[in-house]
Amino acid sequence: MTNQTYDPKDFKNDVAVRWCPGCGDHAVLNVLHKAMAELGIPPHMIAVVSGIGCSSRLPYYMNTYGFHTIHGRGGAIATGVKVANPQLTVWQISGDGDCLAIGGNHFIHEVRRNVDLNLLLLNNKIYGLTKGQFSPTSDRGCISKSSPYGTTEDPFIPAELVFGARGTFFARGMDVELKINQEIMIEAAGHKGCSVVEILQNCMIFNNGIHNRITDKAVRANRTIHLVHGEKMLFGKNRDMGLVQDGFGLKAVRLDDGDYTIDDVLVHDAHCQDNFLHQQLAMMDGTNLPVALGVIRDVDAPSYETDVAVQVRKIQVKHRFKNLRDMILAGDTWERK
Amino acid sequence: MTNQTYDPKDFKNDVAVRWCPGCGDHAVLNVLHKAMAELGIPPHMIAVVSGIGCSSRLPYYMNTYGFHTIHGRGGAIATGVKVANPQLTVWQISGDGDCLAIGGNHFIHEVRRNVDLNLLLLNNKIYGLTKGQFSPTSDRGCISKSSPYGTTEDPFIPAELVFGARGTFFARGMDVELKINQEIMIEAAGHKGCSVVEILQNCMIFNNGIHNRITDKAVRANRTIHLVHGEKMLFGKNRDMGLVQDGFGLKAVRLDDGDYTIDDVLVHDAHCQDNFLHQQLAMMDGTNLPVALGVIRDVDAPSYETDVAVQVRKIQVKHRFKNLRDMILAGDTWERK
Amino acid sequence: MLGKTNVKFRQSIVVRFSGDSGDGMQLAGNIFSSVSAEMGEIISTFPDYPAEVRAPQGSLSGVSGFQVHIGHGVHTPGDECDVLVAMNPAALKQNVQFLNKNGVAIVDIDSFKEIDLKKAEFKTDDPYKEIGLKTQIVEVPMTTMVKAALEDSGMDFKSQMKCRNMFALGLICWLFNMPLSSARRFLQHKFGNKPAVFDANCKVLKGGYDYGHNIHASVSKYRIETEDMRPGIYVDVNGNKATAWGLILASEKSGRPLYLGSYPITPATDILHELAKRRDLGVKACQMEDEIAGICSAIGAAYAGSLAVTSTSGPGLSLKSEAMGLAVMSELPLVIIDVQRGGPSTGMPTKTEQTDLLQALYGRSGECPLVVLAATSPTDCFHMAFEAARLAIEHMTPVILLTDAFIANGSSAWRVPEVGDYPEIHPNFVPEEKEGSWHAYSRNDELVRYWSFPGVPGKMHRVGGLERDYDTGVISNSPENHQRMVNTRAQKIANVANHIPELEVKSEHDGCDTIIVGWGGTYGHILTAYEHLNNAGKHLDFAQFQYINPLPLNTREALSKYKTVIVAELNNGQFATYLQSQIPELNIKRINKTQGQPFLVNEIEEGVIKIMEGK
Amino acid sequence: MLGKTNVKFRQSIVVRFSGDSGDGMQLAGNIFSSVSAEMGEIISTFPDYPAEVRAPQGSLSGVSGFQVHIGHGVHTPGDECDVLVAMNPAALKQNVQFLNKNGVAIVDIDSFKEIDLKKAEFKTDDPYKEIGLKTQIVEVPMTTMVKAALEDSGMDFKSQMKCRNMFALGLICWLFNMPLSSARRFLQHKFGNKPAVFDANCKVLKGGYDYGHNIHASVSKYRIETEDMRPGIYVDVNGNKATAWGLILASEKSGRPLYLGSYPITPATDILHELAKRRDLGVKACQMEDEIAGICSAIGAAYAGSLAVTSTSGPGLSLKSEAMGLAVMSELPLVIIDVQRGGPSTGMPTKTEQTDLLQALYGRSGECPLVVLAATSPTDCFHMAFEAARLAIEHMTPVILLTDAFIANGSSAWRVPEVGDYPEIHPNFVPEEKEGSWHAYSRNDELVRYWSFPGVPGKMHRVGGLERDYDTGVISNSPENHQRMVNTRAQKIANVANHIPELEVKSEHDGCDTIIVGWGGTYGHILTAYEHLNNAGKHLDFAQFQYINPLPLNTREALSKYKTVIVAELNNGQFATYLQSQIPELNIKRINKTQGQPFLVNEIEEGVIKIMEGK
Ligand SMILES: Cc1ncc(C[n+]2csc(CCOP(=O)(O)OP(=O)(O)O)c2C)c(N)n1
Ligand SMILES: Cc1ncc(C[n+]2csc(CCOP(=O)(O)OP(=O)(O)O)c2C)c(N)n1
Ligand code: SF4
Ligand code: SF4
Ligand SMILES: [Mg+2]
Ligand SMILES: [Mg+2]
Repeated sequence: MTNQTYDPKDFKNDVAVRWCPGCGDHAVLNVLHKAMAELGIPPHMIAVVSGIGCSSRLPYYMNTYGFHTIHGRGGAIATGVKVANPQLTVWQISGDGDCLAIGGNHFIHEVRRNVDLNLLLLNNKIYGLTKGQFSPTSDRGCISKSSPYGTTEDPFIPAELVFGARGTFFARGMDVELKINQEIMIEAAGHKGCSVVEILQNCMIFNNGIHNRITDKAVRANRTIHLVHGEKMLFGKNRDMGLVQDGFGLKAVRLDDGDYTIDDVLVHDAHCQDNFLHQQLAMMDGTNLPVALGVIRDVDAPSYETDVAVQVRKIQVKHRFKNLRDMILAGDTWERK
Repeated sequence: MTNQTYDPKDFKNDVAVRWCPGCGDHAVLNVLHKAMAELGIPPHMIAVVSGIGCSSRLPYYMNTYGFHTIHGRGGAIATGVKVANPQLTVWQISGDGDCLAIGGNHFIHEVRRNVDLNLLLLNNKIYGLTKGQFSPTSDRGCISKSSPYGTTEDPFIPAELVFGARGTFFARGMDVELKINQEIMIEAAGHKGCSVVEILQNCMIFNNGIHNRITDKAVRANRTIHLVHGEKMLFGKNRDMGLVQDGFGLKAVRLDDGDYTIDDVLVHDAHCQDNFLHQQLAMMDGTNLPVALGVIRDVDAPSYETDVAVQVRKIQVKHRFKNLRDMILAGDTWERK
Repeated sequence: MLGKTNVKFRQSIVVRFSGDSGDGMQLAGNIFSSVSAEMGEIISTFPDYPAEVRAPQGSLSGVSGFQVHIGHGVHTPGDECDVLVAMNPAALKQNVQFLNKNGVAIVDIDSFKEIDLKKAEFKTDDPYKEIGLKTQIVEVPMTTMVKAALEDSGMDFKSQMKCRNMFALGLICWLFNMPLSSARRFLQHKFGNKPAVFDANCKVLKGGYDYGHNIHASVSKYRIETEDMRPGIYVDVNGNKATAWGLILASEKSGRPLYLGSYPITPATDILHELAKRRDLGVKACQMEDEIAGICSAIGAAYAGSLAVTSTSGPGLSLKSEAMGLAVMSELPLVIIDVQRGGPSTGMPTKTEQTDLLQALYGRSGECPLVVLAATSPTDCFHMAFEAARLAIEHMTPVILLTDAFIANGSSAWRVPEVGDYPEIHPNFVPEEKEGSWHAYSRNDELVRYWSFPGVPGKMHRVGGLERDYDTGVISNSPENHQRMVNTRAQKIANVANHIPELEVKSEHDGCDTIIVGWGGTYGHILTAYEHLNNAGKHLDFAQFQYINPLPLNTREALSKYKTVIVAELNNGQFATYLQSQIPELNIKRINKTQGQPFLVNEIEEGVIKIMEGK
Repeated sequence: MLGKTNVKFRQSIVVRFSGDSGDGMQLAGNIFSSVSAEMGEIISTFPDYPAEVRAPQGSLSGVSGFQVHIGHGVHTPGDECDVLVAMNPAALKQNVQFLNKNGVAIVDIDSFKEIDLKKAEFKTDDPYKEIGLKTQIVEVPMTTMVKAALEDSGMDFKSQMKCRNMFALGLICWLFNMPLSSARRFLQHKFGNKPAVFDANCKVLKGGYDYGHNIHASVSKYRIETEDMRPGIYVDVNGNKATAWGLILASEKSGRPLYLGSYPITPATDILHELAKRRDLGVKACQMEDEIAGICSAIGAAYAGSLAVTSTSGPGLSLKSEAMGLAVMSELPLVIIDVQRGGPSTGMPTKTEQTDLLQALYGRSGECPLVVLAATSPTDCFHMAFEAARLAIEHMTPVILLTDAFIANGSSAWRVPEVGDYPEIHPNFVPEEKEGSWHAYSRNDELVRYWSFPGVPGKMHRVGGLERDYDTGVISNSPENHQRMVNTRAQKIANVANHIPELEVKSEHDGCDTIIVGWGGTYGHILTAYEHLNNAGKHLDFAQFQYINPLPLNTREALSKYKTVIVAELNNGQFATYLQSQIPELNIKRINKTQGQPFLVNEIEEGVIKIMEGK
């Protein structure tokens, strides 16, 4: 598209960033600037669309086109942007409340239609902007301002819902994993279709430490696994653990105690159409199996806006009407002299 | 609850049924009357809630409490009914448009919360009441009034979305399978939680024959399988075919050509918490594997309205406030004499 | 702009049943005329038997017909029929000559197979074209439906098919609102001693009735004629199609691609249908998951540079309220079409009403002004849709266009506009001289924000729903700035008044002290009443509003000179409420009707006379 | 009903910074007073050093303080402070005595660990209780946040903590709307030669400011005092809590269990918070997936026999419009609370406005009337919430109660009602004598539908959004019936006027020809202005509306005798528009402000004087 090269600061502007110090959103923003520079798409070809929430303020901090819309509707609006002009690269920024509570319907439909969007879902398991109510990703029993005695509902697992809506791309990062985040943002942009990128994000104020069980430096290497397409599924500080098949499911094993060797370890295939293994990987929760980070699923499928555009072109070529009048005159008319 | 016994006509009323002759909804209604008689719950303890659509007119034909609400909102309204009075048996009636287009958000949330409802989803893959537009379950390429050149989007598979939303119960029937429908309605009512029952239904007028590929008498026995918990997964006119494990997935085999015996055939376990096999079963589409009918998944999980009620009771007992004044007086107050 | 429009209420209707001689058309026709007579209609019938007693089944010579004329002042069976039921191709071929050019042909499409066409001596596989049938055709799968209705009856196929006439009768009863109970009584009389046959006939009769109900079958009792004597090419359009076409012309005239985001809802869905077809003209019409996604995707498309539209009816307009607020705040062009229907809530979805006006004006949070327009006739839908798009694009604002079920479904002859009939539309792009100093909320002299969109180099900017600083376009919480922006948005809409035509007052006599005023789709009826009244010596003037917010600049001046302003509308007084609040000094009297039906001309006349006589 | 309400606008504010002597409180206080002075405030300061030069860290004797008094007419550093910043428990303990009983304590909660409490000689683990601190406490994790802000600075923990004072200062700057730029200039001055330290301080300063922004921290500059001299038990409530409590009392008085279906939105969320806590009183408050589910679940609960409520703010009210139509059509009791905020769209979410009135009145499709009420003060929220529930239940209708950010967050002393203060609420159950003849849409003499619900034997029935037959309750498309039902629903709401108090006109002098009129939360300000004006010889009367639709029966009579009716409201004239349309003969003048801020009393006074003097 262009052979200009870009620097992260080409995507930054001078609007003061208003997130709390230590909020996970800062790191995501910085990585996004870097990812965009690496992608090399000119800022004017990029539209960043968001709903409402702390996370949804991100477009203000981008030197691209930006639309800070209304709560939950970012998906539908981004769909309109992309269908209207498929040339654009469209990013959607959303929070767990914005995307999965009020925005749930647009979310499952944009995923189903496979609109070519890159959706960053900043999951802090809480409503930040409204100051601390539980969200649809809050764990059962979560005590929050609107659930002083604990919630009585199970959370969505974003990946699971994406699969349920026929998702073609799912990746997971966490605010503190800058490299992985950059990698998955770039992969997401490369994927033609609805790329859902969940980023586990810490809300310092209303849900501090909610992801600590896996993000803590002390345990992170053992409780997470960075999946890369075509590579062995290894993890642990010394990459001495791996995932192997276990009946219908998966098992984490040590490679240094003699029972298993590197040959037993599965190779990650993000491009496999069947989503069974992707689901298993995405559902690993850090208890017996490490939480999967990186691109978990990335498969080809027709994207909505392209198919619409192609259909329009085909029909237009077939009929060759110059304009409305031409079309009407091709039908049943009569003349008054 | 009662030891009175009921007859289907106790659940019928004399409102003239207004569906087209031959519409699949007629059969569903009749079976529902029978199922309710068999369940033996008195009509006044039953509320039937629907949205808008041909299918959503069903409550008018029930001699129970009935609420014909607005398009897509049946799920949220039914949730309110059940939370307000958990004693009631609440049925929700919905169409593929009502439930999965405009009602999609309420649908995934009622499933996630596991509200104890029985949801009949009448899937005719079309908007009936508005006279023939494609719906979110219409196949890619579907030509309809609003897609004269064919749609450019993949459909939801209701079961898949239910799994994505953490569903605890999913069953499938088809309008012409009266016995199976009655069985799954009764199982659905027995399940504590959100019981989603998809019924493949024929719209004579706007989508006639859409399910013929599997409902046709000539092929039905070979293209469908009736799953029953605890029983072998057998199908075919002479029940001479079965499902066996095949690596990570399933395979349909003949039992009469010597390669496989009845012992190889899997037994259906609807109650298994892990939903992996349920998903595989629910996704069988009649091409290589028969479409699954019957109760595919039915697992225990806490239900929302019960947990809310229990929590309320616990907190009330703990505080023993007689009324508002009592509660206020227990806090910080001062007196003016 | 408002020409002569004549709404003809059909005092009478002619129905013709036709089919094979074995199809029982005489019975169907007879029962229908008896039922009609019982309902108090005046009837005249004309049975039209085939010459041959046993002509081959399906042949032209075997066609049998029965014509019924019902209504007021009926003296003859009627020359042309308004509704033609044709049970097979032969019947259609033989009877098409009798069908009125605005009539409806109802055919059993199951009997239009190749072999049937052959029997009726058709040469091509397009029977309609072959016989020059251009009117509305309703294809009903009667055979299939009858079979389905009688599936459990134990009857064989042949016996089942004997009931087909009752399906047609049931459907006709639905169309003309005749109760089935009397039809049943006639059947009882005929088949009383054969309960199985009686039951089957009743079942099928009800099947036909319910079918009509389910597909919302209707025959308009109205014909709206816009008198346009200009030479040119004419075509018949209904209001929904005209709306769709007006938008397409606006897209051509503005150079902005047309995007529609919509969700089906009666009676607006045909706009979606028509625009979905118009991929042949490059239109992107997308059926979204709900009304909110419909408008939101349109807002996205507007943001990306399209002429963006969303179409709906009352309940859908409610759902779109919040997003309209976003469009107002982000100052994007957007056309919202509301085809009004009977409310509130699901109400009476197929009926007509003007009850969404106040919602259109006020149904949003905050001080949230936008442009509201209304179309007066099927053909005016074209014009006003164009106007809606013009104002949206040139003033960077959402525009609500109100039509209603009556004009949306009603049709009329319409002159296809010629090159030059309509003006160019000029998007308010950032002028070159502003490029350096421009920000996202910079405005021209009329306070219209400049439009730039993704894809344009060098104009990256952010918009949204939060309040902005007037001078810099960045988010602002300043009290004074908020007041300024609230006022600016209000003034921007007020300024639209400089770009719309003045209110046109029709007057037949000088010095009238009464004027009757309407808005939107009641135009034809009020015009006719106005003419009648003036002819009858009840002198009064008349004006119809197409531009509602802002009101035309001359409105106060035009109306305040009358001692009495009669506002006639199909609701409980919404425009009257609005007008009164805008021009308090008017002495407003009201003629209201909220019945899901258009006015009858005489209702308006009686209402006016009552008011004039001070009762 | 409308008692004496005094809105006190604080002409000045006292802020006290306190912490360990090493915490840099003097610097923070100094910079704050300098910045304030720069902004044109009059200031007076009072540094309060510890006696010991090096007292142990965290001990009582080591506490250092700095008090700043800013505002108009400031002469002293102030006796009590309105905002107390306490960096540790010792500082809190030492300074709590200076804190005004309506003030706010801001503490670094990270320094309230067991060991810190010990150092400050606390004996229990509830420090607030121990020192009798009853005011609002804002717990800020300052240490954590400072650490996070400086994570990449390369500074060690100790150096990081030296910046903690700047976090407090940043937060205070946010609270009092002071720009950071001047604070930064002072820092530049101080640390100009140590760029790393300067950067770190600036970062933390901004961190504190943004933190305030993100948590919507605010200190009310208002205190609303309802003068209630009756003996009794008093408690301090804000409007949102009072609203929640009023609903609970209505539930007790009606015997109908309370259900809330809601979705968080500023500034209404605290109603959800309070009702979620009230599981101890049996309340079922459910946070749903969105606003539509909020109202729809409430409609379901109403259908099932609850006192059902949904709470929201402007954009949420928009989303609920369609469902409100359903509640109107199915004639179910429902309370909809709209805490108005600055609009349109996302607008200014934390600010106050009265811009949802017309939406509340008209924002639905079809002829869709419902009851609209407005509360005038924090304590009146209790009363009007009770009224909303009473009217909803006794008249089987949705009721919208309008409050606003100002009264919702403002607090006031309130007398806890005693037994007998409030009446019983009587649900309109099917009377025994009607049991035989009853159908779902049967009504009493006031046209109120009878209420029966699932679980009641023998009363199975169907309701919904389609039009019903008046006489049988089954679906009907009949034109005459529709008109009858539209009129019935309108009359039912009009009948509510017989069950609400008359409009109360306050008058200090006979024969005034001007009246000032307001509605809802502007009561206190207008009342004060009215008193001032009358004292100043500008005689006029005053009335405040709590009941908006229907209007009190005496409204026309009460208002039409004035030559001028001044409507003062926080919008561009919505109540004026409504009132004008209802009573055209009024000569209405307007005082409007749409700035996201309450009136200033003098703005009203000036507005009135201008109008009275005919300018
Ligand atoms: C229609 C509407 N409803 C509710 C709100 C209030 N609201 C704003 S953001 C938000 C939730 C934010 O949570 P999330 O999306 O998780 O974002 P976060 O702040 O956690 O990044 C809510 C409820 C709103 N602005 N608009
Ligand atoms: C708010 C709203 N939007 C749209 C409609 C129009 N509408 C009524 S039913 C329906 C779809 C019906 O399809 P489905 O739910 O599949 O039911 P079916 O008729 O096929 O049984 C639509 C779009 C409506 N009544 N209300
Ligand atoms: S409140 Fe939470 S999510 Fe919002 S900016 Fe602060 S830390 Fe981030
Ligand atoms: S239109 Fe289709 S779904 Fe509706 S009643 Fe007729 S056959 Fe059934
Ligand atoms: Mg969040
Ligand atoms: Mg359907």
